[in-house]
Amino acid sequence: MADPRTKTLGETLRRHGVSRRGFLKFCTATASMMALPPSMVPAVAAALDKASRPSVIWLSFQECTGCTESLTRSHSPTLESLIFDHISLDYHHTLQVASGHAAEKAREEAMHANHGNYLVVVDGSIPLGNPGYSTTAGVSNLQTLEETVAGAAAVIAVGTCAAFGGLPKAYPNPTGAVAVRDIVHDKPVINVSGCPPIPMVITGVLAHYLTFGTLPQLDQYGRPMNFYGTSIHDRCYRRPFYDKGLFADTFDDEGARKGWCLYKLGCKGPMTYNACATAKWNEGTSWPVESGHGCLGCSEPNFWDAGGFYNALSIPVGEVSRSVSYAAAAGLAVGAAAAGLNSRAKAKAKKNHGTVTVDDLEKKS
Amino acid sequence: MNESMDFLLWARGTAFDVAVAIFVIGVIIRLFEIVSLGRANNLAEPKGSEFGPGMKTIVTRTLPEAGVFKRQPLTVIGGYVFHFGLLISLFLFIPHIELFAATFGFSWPGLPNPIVDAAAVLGIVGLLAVLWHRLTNPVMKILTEKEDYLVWLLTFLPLLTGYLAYHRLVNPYPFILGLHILSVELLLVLFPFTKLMHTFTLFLARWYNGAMNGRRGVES
Amino acid sequence: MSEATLERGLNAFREQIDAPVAAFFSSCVSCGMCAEACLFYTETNDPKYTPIRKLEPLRRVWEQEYTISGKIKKALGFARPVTDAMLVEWRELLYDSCTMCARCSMVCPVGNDIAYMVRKAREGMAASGNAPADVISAAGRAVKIGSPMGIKYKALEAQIKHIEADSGEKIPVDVEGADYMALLSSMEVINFPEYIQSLAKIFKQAGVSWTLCSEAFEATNTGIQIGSSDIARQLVQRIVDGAEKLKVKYVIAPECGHAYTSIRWDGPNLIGRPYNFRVLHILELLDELRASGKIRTENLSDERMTFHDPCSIARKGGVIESPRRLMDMVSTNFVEMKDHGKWNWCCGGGGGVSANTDAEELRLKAFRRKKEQIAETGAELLVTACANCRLVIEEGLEEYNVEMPMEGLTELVAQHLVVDENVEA
Amino acid sequence: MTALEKIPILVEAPEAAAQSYLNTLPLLHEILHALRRLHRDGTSTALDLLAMPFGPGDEARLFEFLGNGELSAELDAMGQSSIRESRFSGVWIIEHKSSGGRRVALQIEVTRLPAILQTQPEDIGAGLDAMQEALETLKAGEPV
Repeated sequence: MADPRTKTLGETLRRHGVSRRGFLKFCTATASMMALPPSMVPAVAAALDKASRPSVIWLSFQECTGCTESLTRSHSPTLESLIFDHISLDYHHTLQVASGHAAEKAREEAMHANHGNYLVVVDGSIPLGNPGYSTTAGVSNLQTLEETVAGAAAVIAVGTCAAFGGLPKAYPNPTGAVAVRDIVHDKPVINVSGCPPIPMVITGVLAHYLTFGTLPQLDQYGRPMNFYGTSIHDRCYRRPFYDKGLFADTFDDEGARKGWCLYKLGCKGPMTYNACATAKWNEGTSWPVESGHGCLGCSEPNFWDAGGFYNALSIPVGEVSRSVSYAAAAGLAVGAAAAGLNSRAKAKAKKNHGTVTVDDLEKKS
Repeated sequence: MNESMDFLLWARGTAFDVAVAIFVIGVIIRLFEIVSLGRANNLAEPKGSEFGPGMKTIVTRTLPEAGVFKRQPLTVIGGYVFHFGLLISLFLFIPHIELFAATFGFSWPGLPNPIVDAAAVLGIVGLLAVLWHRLTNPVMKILTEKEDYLVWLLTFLPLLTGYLAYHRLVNPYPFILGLHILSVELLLVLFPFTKLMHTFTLFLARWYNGAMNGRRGVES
Repeated sequence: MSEATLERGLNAFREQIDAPVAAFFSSCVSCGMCAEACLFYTETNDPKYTPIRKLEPLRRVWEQEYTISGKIKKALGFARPVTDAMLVEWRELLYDSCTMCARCSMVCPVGNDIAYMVRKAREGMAASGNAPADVISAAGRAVKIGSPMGIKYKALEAQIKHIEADSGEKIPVDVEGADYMALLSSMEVINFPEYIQSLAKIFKQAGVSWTLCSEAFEATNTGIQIGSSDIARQLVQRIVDGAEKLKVKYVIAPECGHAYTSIRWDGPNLIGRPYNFRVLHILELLDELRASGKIRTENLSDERMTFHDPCSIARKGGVIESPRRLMDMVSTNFVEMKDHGKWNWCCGGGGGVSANTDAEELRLKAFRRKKEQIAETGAELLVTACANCRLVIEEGLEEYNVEMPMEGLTELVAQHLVVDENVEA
Repeated sequence: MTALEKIPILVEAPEAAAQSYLNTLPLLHEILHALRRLHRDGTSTALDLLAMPFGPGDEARLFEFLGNGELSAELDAMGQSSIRESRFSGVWIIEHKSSGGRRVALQIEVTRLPAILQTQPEDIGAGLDAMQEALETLKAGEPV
């Protein structure tokens, strides 16, 4: 590639001998991936034809690499890979060949060359408790993020850690982990939450940026509406069972075998916004609910601290029965005291009884 | 930045524990306060027993006398509709049953959601009807105090927020679910110190009425 | 003896509040159904007569003295105190517009026995000097002269002589060891001496050994009406002493509603011990005599008759079936009122209301309820078993220009009694 | 798929697949309405089946219902694609696979002829060039 930055996606594909039919097919798949309706395909085609190649810098902080795994775990060439082929991934710890100073140099060069235009992808949360908890080349995550983001066009926070603090932030949050949005206030930040996020969703967001050059419409958590606009519950194929009141009570009962609703088994689908029900996992094979396990709510803030995974959403986080028994014990004690007060007050009133006779029924004036 | 989820977690966590504790302690105090006032031993020769008629009145007072029903059908029908709507929504909605099961260790079968949904709508309509009645009926107007409106609101909010949450009419869901739980917590906290106590004390009241009349040989 | 002060009244409220009262107040949701059972509301449409509202002073004392939240409110200065001015305002509600008929107690959805609480609230009213003047004077006469109407035994003695001369029946007085001691209401002595004559006739035929007591003939109890257990106790004690002196087995309450409840249900609790005699209402006794075949009737009337249940005897006394069996002894054409037995409507003059001239106008308004009820039956004769109901109804009918003869049930039974001349008293 | 298929999976819940999740019926009605529109005023509609919350077996039931019609076509461009008319004329099922054989799009098109079957103007140009070049090569001498 002579000067990849000047080439549009259409040119790249044509150079690879892709026919217009093939391009249309690619656009159909891309629109589907971006969760856009088929009627948007011509617009996607027109935009993709002219899409230029953006520079992407991928920063990994307090994370488990699950997000990268999710993205790269495909066994066969995929649409995602095509999109990825088109972007210029100039820095990524795990994937890049360069290491050490060379790697950091690549990042700095990309930042310099594309100032104001590059995308920053972040996975992992940022520790504020002690900068030493997580560093790259001796530089704290906070510093790296601030530096890198300064010249970026936008930031994509991939995974629940980057988006909401994630598992590092779970109680009692020993590292003082925070999300990207807690630090970056002056740049658009798109949260692509999930633990890990659905690969198609990560790519879909990139594709959207690639296609339209803008950020998609976001929900109140900064997540793209077209993937996070509906809850798992609302798109769940088992929803009719919820409505009919048919639930699995254990993982091996009749209800479980018949594929009934997993609400009672702790499915957090009603409070979870993600595209699992339609995008599915493992190349469209299945997704948690289809495999018989409730949704953990991994794309939601604080999902780790939201009570037991196997407790229904309606069950409070704490141990209610314990609270009730303690309160009952306290109530008995205080109640006995209140009862004592009342008995005493009434006994006193009886003692103070002034006998009424017919001669003192009239008020003395 | 995670306001609604933090709010939901708080409502499902600390706030719920505090509300339940106040509720349980408060209800026990109130019941103790009542019973501790005692009832004088009745020395008059009885014509009938106390216990049976008392229990019977607990049941029979659920139905209105025909004459007063004809005079104030809205009080009775509105009362039935909202109580049944409320009780069905509270006790027969499966997510609620899960909560009771987690609290008390036993559960019971629920109803399909569309039925509970219809009951909740009836409950809301019934509550609006009784509110309207309270605002227009001269007897209720003279009896009504601020507390009556407070109690109405405390009852109405859980139904309303529950309906909104179930139909996902407010986004995001964690926010409205949190509001729903918070409205219930508000209800729990104020329950022991308001007329909501009638939920428990009406059994005492009806029993006393039935027993005192039963002793005189009158079915009340 | 102490003075009638607000504090004595408040203390009486404190004393009177018990577990049922607390349960009742805790349960009220201000639904207003009690108003629909109260003739003072249904006939005036004035919401201030809503029964539960009449208890506001008692409710406030309960809330402020016996609930934690009330005590907190009081400490913070949010509580509205019970003042003398309030009690003055409430006099009309607790006395003039309530006969303690207990119909509201039957309809309350949460089971509140409102009449039970009105009775208790009157303790505080009487103790604080807020009872109606007329009822205060009646209580004075009852205690000092022996009867609320001011009649003494001498008057009764004269009536007895009169009856004995007229009818040839013997009226036994102060017979020690008699089985039954009959009580009278002074209204019977003055207005309906036929009752005494009927007793003599029936008892003679049935072979009942009975007596009157010259020291305790008055059955009515103004103490109960005014709401003073102390005064009520004095009046009940008189009867208990008389009955014990004559060593009777039974005391018979006359055709008077509140007399029955006070001697039958309140008495033992007032004097603090069970009786060593039993108390029967005259209708209960007549029904027993009927059942055992000791009295029979003849020449049953085919006149259309209906029966007014005195509240204190039926709803509050449990004497509901006996009068119906006795009606069938005298009539072939007995029709019930629409609401009868425990569901009857009060005549409007019970609970001391008929003795209270302040309440007269309201009472006559409220009487429309009874008037309509009677009219609905199409009856030609109205029967009852309470001298007070009878006077109140007669007065009410006269006010509304309705011609309707009335009889006491005991007299009717006596009229139709099969008299066997061989029976000796 | 090949790698996953090597993992021996015991299917524990055959009943789950056997039942209907009630999700296909509304979709079929949507197709019916689209077909009615096409019939009335020629408006085409496309539905993205990958955006449908299908449960196990829902898709198979849908295709079973739609059946096979008169025409089917294969497309080989950046992977295989199949375009076939259902037994209801005007309702087309289009499945696109990537070159690795993975499904990347699945659509129902309610139209006279899916656009992807038509030769695209750009490709006609490319075809023209290619054919001209081929013929020129031919002129160089060899017989056809």
